[in-house]
Amino acid sequence: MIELPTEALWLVIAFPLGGALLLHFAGRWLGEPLAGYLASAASLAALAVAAVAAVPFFTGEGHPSQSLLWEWMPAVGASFEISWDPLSALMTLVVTGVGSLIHIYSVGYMHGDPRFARFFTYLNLFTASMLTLVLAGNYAMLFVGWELVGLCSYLLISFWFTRPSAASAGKKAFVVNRIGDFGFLIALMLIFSTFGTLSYTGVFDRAAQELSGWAPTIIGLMLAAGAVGKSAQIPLYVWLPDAMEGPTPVSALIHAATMVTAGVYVIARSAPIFELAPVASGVVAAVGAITALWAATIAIGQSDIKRVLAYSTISQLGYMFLAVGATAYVAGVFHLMTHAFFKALLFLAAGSVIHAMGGRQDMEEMGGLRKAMPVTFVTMGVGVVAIAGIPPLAGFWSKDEILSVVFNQGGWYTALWLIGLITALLTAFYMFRQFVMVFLGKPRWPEGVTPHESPRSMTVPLVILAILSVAGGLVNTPFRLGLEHFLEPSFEGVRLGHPPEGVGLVLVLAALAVGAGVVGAAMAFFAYHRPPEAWRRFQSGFGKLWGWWENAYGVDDAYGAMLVTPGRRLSEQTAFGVDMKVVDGAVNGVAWLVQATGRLIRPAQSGLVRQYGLWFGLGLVALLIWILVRGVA
Amino acid sequence: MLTLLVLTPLLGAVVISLVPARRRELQLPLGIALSAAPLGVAGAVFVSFEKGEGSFQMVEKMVWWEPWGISWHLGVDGISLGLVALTTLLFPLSLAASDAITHRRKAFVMAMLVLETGLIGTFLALDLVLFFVFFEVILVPMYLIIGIWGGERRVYAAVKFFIYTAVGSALLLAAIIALAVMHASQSVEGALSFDYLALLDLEISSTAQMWLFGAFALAFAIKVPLFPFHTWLPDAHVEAPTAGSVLLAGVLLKLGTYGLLRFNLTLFPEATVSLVPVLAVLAVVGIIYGAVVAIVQPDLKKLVAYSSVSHLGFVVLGIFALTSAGLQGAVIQNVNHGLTTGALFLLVGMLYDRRHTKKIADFGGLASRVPMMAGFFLFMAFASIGLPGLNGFVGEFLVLVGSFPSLPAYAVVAAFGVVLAAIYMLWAYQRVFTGPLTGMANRKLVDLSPKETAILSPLAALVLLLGLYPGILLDRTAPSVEAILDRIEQTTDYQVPSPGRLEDVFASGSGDGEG
Amino acid sequence: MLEVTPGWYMTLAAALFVLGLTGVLVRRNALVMFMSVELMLNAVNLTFVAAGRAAGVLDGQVAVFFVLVVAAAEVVVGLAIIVAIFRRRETASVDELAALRG
Amino acid sequence: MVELVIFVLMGSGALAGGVTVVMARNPVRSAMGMLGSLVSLAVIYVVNLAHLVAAVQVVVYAGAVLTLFLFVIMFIGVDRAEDTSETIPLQRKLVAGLALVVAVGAAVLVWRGRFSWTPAAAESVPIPNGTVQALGGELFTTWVLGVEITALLLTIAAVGAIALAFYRRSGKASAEK
Repeated sequence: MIELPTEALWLVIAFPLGGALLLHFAGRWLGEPLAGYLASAASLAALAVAAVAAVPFFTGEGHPSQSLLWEWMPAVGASFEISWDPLSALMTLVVTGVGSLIHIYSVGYMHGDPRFARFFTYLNLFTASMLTLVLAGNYAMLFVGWELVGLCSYLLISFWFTRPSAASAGKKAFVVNRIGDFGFLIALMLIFSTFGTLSYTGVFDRAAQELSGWAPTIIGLMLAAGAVGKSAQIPLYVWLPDAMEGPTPVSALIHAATMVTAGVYVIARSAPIFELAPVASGVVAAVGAITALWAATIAIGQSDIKRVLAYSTISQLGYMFLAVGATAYVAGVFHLMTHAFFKALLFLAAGSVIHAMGGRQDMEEMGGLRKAMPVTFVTMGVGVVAIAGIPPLAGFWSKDEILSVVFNQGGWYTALWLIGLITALLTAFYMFRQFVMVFLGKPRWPEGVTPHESPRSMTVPLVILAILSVAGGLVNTPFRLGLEHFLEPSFEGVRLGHPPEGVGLVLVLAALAVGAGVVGAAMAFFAYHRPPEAWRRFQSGFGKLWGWWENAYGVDDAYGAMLVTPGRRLSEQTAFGVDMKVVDGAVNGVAWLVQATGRLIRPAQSGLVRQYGLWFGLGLVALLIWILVRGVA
Repeated sequence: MLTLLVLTPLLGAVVISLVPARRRELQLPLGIALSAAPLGVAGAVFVSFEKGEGSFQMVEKMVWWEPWGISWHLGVDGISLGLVALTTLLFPLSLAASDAITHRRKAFVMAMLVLETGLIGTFLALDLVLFFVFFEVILVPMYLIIGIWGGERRVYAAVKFFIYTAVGSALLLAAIIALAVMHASQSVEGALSFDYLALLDLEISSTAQMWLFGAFALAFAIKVPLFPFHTWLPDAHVEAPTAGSVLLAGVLLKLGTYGLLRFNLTLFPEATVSLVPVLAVLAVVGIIYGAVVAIVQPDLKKLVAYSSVSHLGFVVLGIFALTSAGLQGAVIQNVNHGLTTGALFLLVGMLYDRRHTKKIADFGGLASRVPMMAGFFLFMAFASIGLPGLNGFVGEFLVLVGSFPSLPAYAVVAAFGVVLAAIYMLWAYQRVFTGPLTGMANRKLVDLSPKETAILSPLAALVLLLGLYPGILLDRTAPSVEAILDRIEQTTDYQVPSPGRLEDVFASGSGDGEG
Repeated sequence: MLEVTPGWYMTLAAALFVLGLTGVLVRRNALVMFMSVELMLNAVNLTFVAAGRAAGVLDGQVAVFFVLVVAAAEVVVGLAIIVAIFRRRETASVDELAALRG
Repeated sequence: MVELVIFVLMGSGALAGGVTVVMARNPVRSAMGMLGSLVSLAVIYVVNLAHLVAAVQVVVYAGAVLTLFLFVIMFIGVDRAEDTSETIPLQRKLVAGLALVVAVGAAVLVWRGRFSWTPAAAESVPIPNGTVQALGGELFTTWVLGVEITALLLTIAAVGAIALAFYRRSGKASAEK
């Protein structure tokens, strides 16, 4: 067995980065589909290196290690430094694994796009950035990856930039993320001024001694603020639904499987700090639970196939937040992984559907696609079952673990557990609703649309992801806590939340979770496996509530009215009122004053010599008198 | 070597003056070639600069006017090194981007070369009179560049620029003379001296320090420009030709921050320490205010100009953070801002040359017509926003993290400027480059020529290099910065904060419990 | 017997000076103004001579000599200017030469 | 006694000439008043032992300078009687005030004794005789540099006058209003 030294891990980042550079300069020349293959190869190469390097952790012989690439900003303890431990290994494998599949899928999906090569440039750049994020050995480098994935997200959301909605969605995503980053930056400042370094080892080793009082809570909350932005939690989730303007593989890769989970990763990574800040953890958990429920209800009311998935993503991320907030870091990361599988699967399947429908995304216009797209039908079915939390698929294991850990925390966490349980029901409902609306029933396709199964390059990744969605949960079952064991070195010294001890209680909890899923699924099936008129009647039964869900509670409009419009007005007032009139007015006012004085005394310059002479004489006499009165020595 | 560096551009101006006026085709290429010469010299200076040394290097001193203690005294340290390199780099590039100047081209090239001498001289001068002379020399060519080759309201802008800065200079001169007189009253021989190194040993009373600090700071604050002395800047930028804007933002503004760093901190340490809150407030207000005002600017150049106000606020905040990281951040942010904003002005200029408008509303969806230009613009916009991996981040991050221990509340507010930067830059990009292509004129745009690409590429490369490996500059800056801090610690009871419990940070810092 | 002290001469000079001053400020014919100036110069010359005699030195007379010469030069140039202006403007009135009015 | 008579006579002459200069509406009369004033002063110079100065006064001033004045007056037009009404507001009143202040001031200064030293002092000091020899000796020894400079000044004035005399309108002169 080859042992790969940590020093060689820069290769993991270098492959996709090199791919991005190559495609940036030579992409047009390479053309379609070579550019896509090269990009996929780069991603696969990174996966291969990461897999080899991760072997010691699987065999249980590995130890976390660091490798310094180069100094970046020594004054603030920032360097390019790779940290290799089970947590980053797992994240790397998920990112490169799912990422590679999505690369391959995109070769088919982006077929015929004039900016085919450019798309893969961005995709590769994203992979490199995400790997920078997860491999970082200190908060500064983490922030590099953190922001670069934001950049790639911006570039990819507004990939079809001629559509104004895409351009503005990209900007919105970046700006909203930046608001979260504001908190993150403050967290970095706090960490540096406490520890004098930003490196993980330096911070975590001394966290318990150096942090006291409210300091860890503040740091934790600020880190969480950043995470809330990136992971699209309340109140900063509004960018994610709009991000669906990007090509669907992007939605799958960035806005479901990897980038949005960065927030969860950061909180898990900072476990030693959150350990000291139960309040911050509680806030994270509460935000997660509320977001989960909030987004799930919105997802119910959506008819755009991708928007359902977008809100579903927000909701699932809420689960992860709930988990890490309840100190169930392993459960959170576990759900992160399984979610990456099934949500990528769902998005890619949705992409396949959109592809088949000629770009249409409205589920009202679909229906009966089962026959036309058998592979997509089956694989998406797997994904739906998985996310609904029905055993033995991946979603069940991770979601059940989260819920049971939260329940076991007791106290007010029980309320969060209840929210989680309701959300599980809603999740099953809206996912099955989508599934039924898209694939079952009678076709409601518009004229001229003839759906067909997608090409091989798209269906193969679907199948692989479906297999992972089925089997992925088995790495960490209550019977064999493989993942927890695997991640142990990363959470050394951190008290992890655990499920209840008694087997009976565990089973009851699991039964409740599964029951919620089944009930939700059944309700969706009965409500929607009927003609459209019937389901519309069903929807109108909710009264105003449905309208709110459809409108996502009008949060976008509220933000617009409360923040954007007043913000712009403030800016206008400042620019054209204060700056032009007051500040510049003062400057020009001084100039005007000088001019006015000049105008005032100008008549004295009459041009009449005799008058000047008189003034001269009078002045002279006045001076003389003054001298005489004062008396010159 | 430094004398050579200062005088090469001036020599170039003389050479250009000898070119017959009708050989127009020679003037610009020759100017570019001549301004490349100081770049070479600056490169040599950069290479031979000793890394670990915090004091002045390659010092040259010749007596100029003995009775008044004025000397031709030049030297370079980690603070001026980057700025000198930046200056020499931006001149050939901006001259190369001046094809659009057809009227009195010879005079233009000469003005540019004289300007270069002035700028390099200001950064290298170690004698206050010499410094002042160079500081003022700059005004004349810049006034001409704006006033002759500028836009419609060029005369207004040029006069405003000139008078505003001259007002500041007047006080500066008075303060410089006061220092020399103090030297005479304190030294044994009673001799006047304008030598920076000699003046460092002065013992100045607290009150006198306050006044002198104020005079110096006002002159430099106008140059920076620090809120609320900034209104000459948008006017000057909007009217100036491309090269003028590039140099104005790229180098001229740095004279202010350089002056604060070089003179205010070292000559008046006591006043510095007690006036930190004032300048930090102005800096932070400038950061937020500049950004807020930039958001709604209808003119692309004005937008970039206000973004400069915001970015230079970071520099000033870093300076008055009085920590190693803050000062290093200020120094490198100086250079960074020169690169990115210089490049942005070049791009706006290239756009203006094609469309003869700078109004954002006149553009739309350009990216599909001019992808290269859009790419460069976005790249520079992100550098300016402070995307990690690009240079802008390094400066901002150092400043923010460096100022937090001493000025926590200010640092937190300043950090919000980072959010605003994303808003104004990306919104501007969105309106200019994305969306459907609008208007007939925009449809006929041509993308960057190879020459234009060649002008922008070195800047882009440096943006990336400094973003990923700022050590190339920071290694040389750090010792000089430490020297300044040591001096402040020795002459006052100020202590550079060291990492510690947050309670201590908030208790010691002037922050008022921002949480 | 009344003695003529230098004070008498001074008084006379002062009277002449005031006369000249009035002339310069009141008359607007450039030529007359010039003559008034000469009058003032003569008044000063008188004080020089008288004071020099009283002090017993020749320096007063030397000064008068120089004043005379300078006055002559002034008259030469001044009159030339007046003629030049007259040729152009057809006037010798200083009030009409007010091109520098602010 | 003689001095007193001469002082009264010539002093009145000088004052009368001065008044004529200022008051006469015709410039030729002013010139004549000027002449009277100059000659009267020349006599007073003689009394004050300034012989050379008196001679120069008559020859240069009354002779050359005044002739020049008359030339110019003739050139410009003899009978241009000046309008004596004042156009500048307050000018006359202020001039009167100024003249009054100067006159009163001078009188006060003189008669408070600052300048009223008597010839009694002359007994200790030999009264200098302003003969050509005495003054010439003084001028060409102690004051020779001044003499040279004044010579230069005169030359320059002469050149300047000639240059002005040759003045031609250069095209449509721009100085025209």
